Amino acid sequence: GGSNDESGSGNDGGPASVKVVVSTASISYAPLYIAVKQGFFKDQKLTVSITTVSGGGATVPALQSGSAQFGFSSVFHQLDAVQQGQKIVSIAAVNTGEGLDVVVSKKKAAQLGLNANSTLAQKGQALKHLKVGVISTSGEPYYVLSDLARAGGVDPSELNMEAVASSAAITAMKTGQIDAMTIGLPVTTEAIEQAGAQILVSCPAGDLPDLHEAPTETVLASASYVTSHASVTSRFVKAIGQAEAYLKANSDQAAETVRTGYFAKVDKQVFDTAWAEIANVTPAEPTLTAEQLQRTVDFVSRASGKKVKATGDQLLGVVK
Amino acid sequence: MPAAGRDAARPGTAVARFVLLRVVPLAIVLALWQAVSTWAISPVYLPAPVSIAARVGSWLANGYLLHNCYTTLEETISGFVLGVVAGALAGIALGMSRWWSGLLSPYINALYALPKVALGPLFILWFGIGLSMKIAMVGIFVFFVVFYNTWQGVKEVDAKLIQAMRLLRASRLQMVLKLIVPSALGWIFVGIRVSFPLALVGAIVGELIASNSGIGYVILNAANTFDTVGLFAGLFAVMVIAVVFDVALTYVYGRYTRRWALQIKGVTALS
Amino acid sequence: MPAAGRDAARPGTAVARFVLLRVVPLAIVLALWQAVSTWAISPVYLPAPVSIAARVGSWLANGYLLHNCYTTLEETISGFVLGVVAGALAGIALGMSRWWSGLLSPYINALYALPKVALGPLFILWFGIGLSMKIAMVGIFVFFVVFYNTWQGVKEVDAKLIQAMRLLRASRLQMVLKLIVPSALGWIFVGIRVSFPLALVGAIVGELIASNSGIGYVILNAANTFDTVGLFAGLFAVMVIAVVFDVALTYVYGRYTRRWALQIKGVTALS
Amino acid sequence: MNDPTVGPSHDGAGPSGSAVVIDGVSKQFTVHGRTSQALVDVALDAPRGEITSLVGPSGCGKSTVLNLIAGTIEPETGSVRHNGAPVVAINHDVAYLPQGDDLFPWRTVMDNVALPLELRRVSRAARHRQAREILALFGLAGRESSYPAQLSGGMRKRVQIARALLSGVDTLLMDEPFGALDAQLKVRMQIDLLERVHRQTGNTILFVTHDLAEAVALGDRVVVFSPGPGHVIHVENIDDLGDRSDLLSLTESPEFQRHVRTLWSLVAPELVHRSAASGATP
Amino acid sequence: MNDPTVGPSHDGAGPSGSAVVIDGVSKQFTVHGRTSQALVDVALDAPRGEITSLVGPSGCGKSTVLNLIAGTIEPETGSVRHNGAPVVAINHDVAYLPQGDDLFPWRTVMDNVALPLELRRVSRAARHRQAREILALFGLAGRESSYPAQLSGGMRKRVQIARALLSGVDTLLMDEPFGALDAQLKVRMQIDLLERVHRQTGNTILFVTHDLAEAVALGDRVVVFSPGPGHVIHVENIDDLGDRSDLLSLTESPEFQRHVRTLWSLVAPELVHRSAASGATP
Ligand SMILES: Nc1ncnc2c1ncn2[C@@H]1O[C@H](COP(=O)(O)OP(=O)(O)OP(=O)(O)O)[C@@H](O)[C@H]1O
Ligand SMILES: Nc1ncnc2c1ncn2[C@@H]1O[C@H](COP(=O)(O)OP(=O)(O)OP(=O)(O)O)[C@@H](O)[C@H]1O
Ligand SMILES: [Mg+2]
Ligand SMILES: [Mg+2]
Repeated sequence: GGSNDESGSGNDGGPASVKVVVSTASISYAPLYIAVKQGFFKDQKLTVSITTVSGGGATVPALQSGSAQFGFSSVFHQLDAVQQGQKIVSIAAVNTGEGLDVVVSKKKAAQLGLNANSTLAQKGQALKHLKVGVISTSGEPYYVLSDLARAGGVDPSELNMEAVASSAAITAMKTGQIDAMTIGLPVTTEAIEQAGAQILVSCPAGDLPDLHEAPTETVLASASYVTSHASVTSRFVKAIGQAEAYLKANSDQAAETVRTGYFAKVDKQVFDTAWAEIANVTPAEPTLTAEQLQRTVDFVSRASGKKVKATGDQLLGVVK
Repeated sequence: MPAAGRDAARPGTAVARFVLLRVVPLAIVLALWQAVSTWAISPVYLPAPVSIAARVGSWLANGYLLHNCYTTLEETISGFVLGVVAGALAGIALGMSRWWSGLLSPYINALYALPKVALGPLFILWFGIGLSMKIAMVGIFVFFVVFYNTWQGVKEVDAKLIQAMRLLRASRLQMVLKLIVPSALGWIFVGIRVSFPLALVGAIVGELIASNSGIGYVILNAANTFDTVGLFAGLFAVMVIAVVFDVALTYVYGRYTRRWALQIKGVTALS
Repeated sequence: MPAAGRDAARPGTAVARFVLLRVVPLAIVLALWQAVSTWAISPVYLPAPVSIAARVGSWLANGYLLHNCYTTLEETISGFVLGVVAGALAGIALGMSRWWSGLLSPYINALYALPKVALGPLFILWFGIGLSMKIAMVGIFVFFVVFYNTWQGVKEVDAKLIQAMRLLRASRLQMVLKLIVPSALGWIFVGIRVSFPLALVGAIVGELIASNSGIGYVILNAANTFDTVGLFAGLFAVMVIAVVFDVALTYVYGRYTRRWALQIKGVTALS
Repeated sequence: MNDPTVGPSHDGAGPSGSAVVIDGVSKQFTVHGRTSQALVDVALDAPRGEITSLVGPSGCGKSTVLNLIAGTIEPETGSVRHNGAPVVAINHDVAYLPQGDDLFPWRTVMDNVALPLELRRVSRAARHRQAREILALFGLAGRESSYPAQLSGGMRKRVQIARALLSGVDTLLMDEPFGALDAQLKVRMQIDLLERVHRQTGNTILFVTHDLAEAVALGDRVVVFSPGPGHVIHVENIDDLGDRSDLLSLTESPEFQRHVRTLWSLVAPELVHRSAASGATP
Repeated sequence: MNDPTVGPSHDGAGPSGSAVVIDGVSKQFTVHGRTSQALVDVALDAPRGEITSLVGPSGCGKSTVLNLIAGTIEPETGSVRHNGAPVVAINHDVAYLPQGDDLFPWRTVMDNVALPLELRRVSRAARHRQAREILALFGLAGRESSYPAQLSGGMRKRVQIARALLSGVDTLLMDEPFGALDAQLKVRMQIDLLERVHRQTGNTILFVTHDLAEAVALGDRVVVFSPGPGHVIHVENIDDLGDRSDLLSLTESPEFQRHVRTLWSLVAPELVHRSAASGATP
């Protein structure tokens, strides 16, 4: 594996190069892309290279083995890892509030009598009759769906989920293999555009109150790295903070930067729709607290119906 | 002075052999593994055999494992049979016709090289997300390996025997049934042997594209929640299926060939 | 009445043959494809060859394709060489020793059946996210196929020739170099042939696990941004690499074997 | 297979004339880009219903001639005709017993011998009966279920001969059929060949041998080849031996010994002085 | 390989005694679970530096005896000793020319013949010189770069013999070495075997033949096998022929013809009346 000392030189505030892994190429990670494109990392004398890995399952070992120093992934993954005894910490908030949408095919929605005025309970009840495409039938999408199901008085064990690869989800919906999906942005947006879907529940819009102010996507690092490379870590977080501030201040410009730099092939309209949602859940500054993280933990224990053996404290990495 | 009989079939010898060759090494491997996962590698990445065994036990008890194995086996076996038959037929056909093989071989090669994982959407479009999609995926994984092995096997058929058959006015079908298949059997055998584990992989890839049960589904779910023990329990199930099949296949093939090749082989084997 | 010479090497014939066998069928395939993607299947799933060609052209022009091909090729070739050498050596070793093969074969089979896609986290842990991880992935994909083919090839070495070598007091090394390798070459060849496309797939799977360049990265990115044309342009690059390699390999192997087997083969080939 | 535009009548030899006519045939092989001439301007005539022996030193092209008749190779120049039609592809109308081993290793002796019948879809019972009969005749009774690898060299050759004899065609090409057999068996099988295959069925037989006495004893004519490159130097007509059925006394007749002596003088001039004293092990 | 606890002195035959001693050997083969007896209670003695011919009907176990001496198979009972030591595994101290084809198809004629030298790490130049010399002697000059598939049957056999002769060991086992050769070549090679291999080097040779005259002409003793199951019925000592170097006049001597007649009477009693008149094609 790699070595933690690759960037050791930067610990005195000098230049350092860091590897960053993202668990998927998602608009959720806009602050990272902005920080690169706007030179915020360069300002901090950091050279950043980005590697896409396959999901949160690959992010943790990449950090653990020292192959990468920082990872953009979901708190839900971190929570799973920490419960398994991994010393992985969140050092910056990237999304606060859930970034997932649940979309449903218009045809099915009409059949079930769902419309813009339907209540959360009605929507939750509808899940009983929907085959929902998810990346995985456990973890984050499951939490969201089961939270929604509970709101509708449906037992989560009655959920009818189908695990589909994100690249295959649109096709699956188009061909009627699934009725609904909850997959990261901009896939759901694309589904609305292409596969005749409509929003059932938009977490970014705050439809699931439980997740309000709960961090969902964060910057992860191994606990040991954070302590041994405090300077690099704090400069990295600072750059992310600048990016988030920039995003809040100049949303349109930021959108254009991210789109042309990283999502050029995505339909502009789709991108813009997704962007609006992401902008909603991107915090103005990256600071995290144990209480915030505890909210996520509480949400998970509620949604999964299981006692979570970790606390917000354990998830938090203290950046000086 | 009679030379000592090689491998005399005394009772007891077989048991001793089994213990020596199977039980002891397995015990050593498991002990080493247990040690490594206890002291060297975090169990998050390589869980101890004891915990995997416990998980397998509990999953067997609650039916979770068998249920999902059944799904995967159904996909695997259907696709495997399809792929083997199609691959062997195509291999024979192309092996027998230089014209067709000249024409088709680059296309077949190109299709073979396509990373199937990347074709998820097309597969769903054509085969849906259900059983048939996984069968197609398995079939494609199997087809090419069996095809290439069979093709080469046909090319290696002894020219003298081809000549004998042709002089005897063998029809094309007779040629295939009475010469090519028996002669290329070693090649087809390896094609089958190599492709069965690929068939399992194919089923799992299919399940990663879309599924709500199966070993791939089990593995995916476990991987997504950092449940490494569960992941390895799923992998263990795959391994068991593969090894059981391999042992059975090798046994059957060995019995068949031993009938006509035993004496000369036994005499001059390399070991 | 002299019988017509088969395949006379007149000038012009070769060109006509090439046009007939390669250009015409390719044109037909492309035309059909264009028609299908224009009228039958939405280009979102199966983009037209014209648009793929345009994309390949622009990506070639801006260096994007070559850059990423280079990455993938580097991973593929390193891992491939490693896997072929290791697989052939292991196949020879196990083929020559009934004891070792009896001992190890179930473990090898079990390892082979592991779905490597599911082992991403372990691979990252052991090999990082860089080049060595992909090389390992490629090597493992290649190893098993070459191994099983070589193993069987060793088993099929003519017993009469083994006997001749042993009587001549051949050392084990001489046995390998002068009998087993040349005799099992057809098997090793198929192992190599079947495993090169798998090597590419392995590199791409490795890149799907973690990457910032390579064809797998191109494909992943395209898939993530719903850029089907880009996806197919990436797949096209994979195909081209595979076909070029296959043609070269088949040519070289054919030339080698033709030296000693031509006459009898030409005489009695099936076609 | 047969060229329909060329009927047997164009052959120059009537139906009771020549079964095989080879004319002006040259054959070369290319080895490493260098061509070597195997046959040059070979002419040969095998009358229907007769036995033609081919003799000549090793490498002079005897097997090549049989291959040409069987259609497994093609000449560069000249024509090869069988039953009036040019041979342009595999010749299904001959039974060919090649010099080397061509048994099917995965088939039992029975299934090897019965193969020609099996391919003609003769019923299992009938083909097994025929095969069993011929195997018994060849001293292989009781070995029906052995595989070729379990037989001795001479046994394998006998199985091969038995298979050729069940081909059901009227022309037999045999390349050193009895070379691997012991003296006793050889005589038995020679007699059998003459009786069963030749006299009873009127088959045309071309056979290669390096045993000059055998060539005379069995042949109606002996074609002598010379190497470098292979060509025919002499055709010895054997028409003065009378009844051949007693092969053993045949060899003692002065005509027989004269023929053998002639052949010896052609193939091995330096050894000819002793050909009178021995030379015959039919 | 050789049992170190059993020196040559325990053998009962001195160094100039027997090279090969077979005693009380039985061998059976299992075919489909049924065992068939190939040899029963065979005893045989091949004196050092002499030629022992083995004759007998096809399937009587001649090749099996050679295989036992070469150590490629093992007897059920009895002992096989070579140079004083029991043969318990592959016997590296014999050169074995098996009945069938065992050339390496991917090696040229040159590389096939030079293989024994190559394995002993003789320099390329030296081994090519030796191989070239023996190939020329066998009439294969100019065919060094051919592959086996490009040779005639007799040529392949000659290559095989040439390879065996370069083995560099003192005991040769030859299974019907000259069976596939024409009369002229056969005599030349027989003379060569006697001269170069036997008389000059003092090698021990065991060779199988179905040509009784050849057995007498070349052998110092002829061991006659009978089938069902294979056993030795007679050993004919050939010690009254005087100088063998003129093989041709040898066959005319009355002693020679008497020996041949004796053998004929043993292997083919019903054919014996003619063995005096012919029977010799050395
Ligand atoms: N396939 C081939 N490729 C190259 N040369 C060949 C081939 N077949 C035969 N020859 C050559 O043609 C010549 C004649 O060979 P052929 O087998 O006809 O001889 P033959 O008379 O049958 O000899 P023998 O008595 O030894 O069997 C030889 O020089 C041989 O090397
Ligand atoms: N590997 C084997 N498996 C079974 N039976 C065998 C095997 N090898 C030889 N035999 C049997 O042993 C007997 C003797 O065979 P062997 O080859 O020694 O005969 P031979 O005297 O050399 O005959 P030939 O003159 O025909 O070569 C035969 O009945 C044969 O079928
Ligand atoms: Mg020949
Ligand atoms: Mg024999």
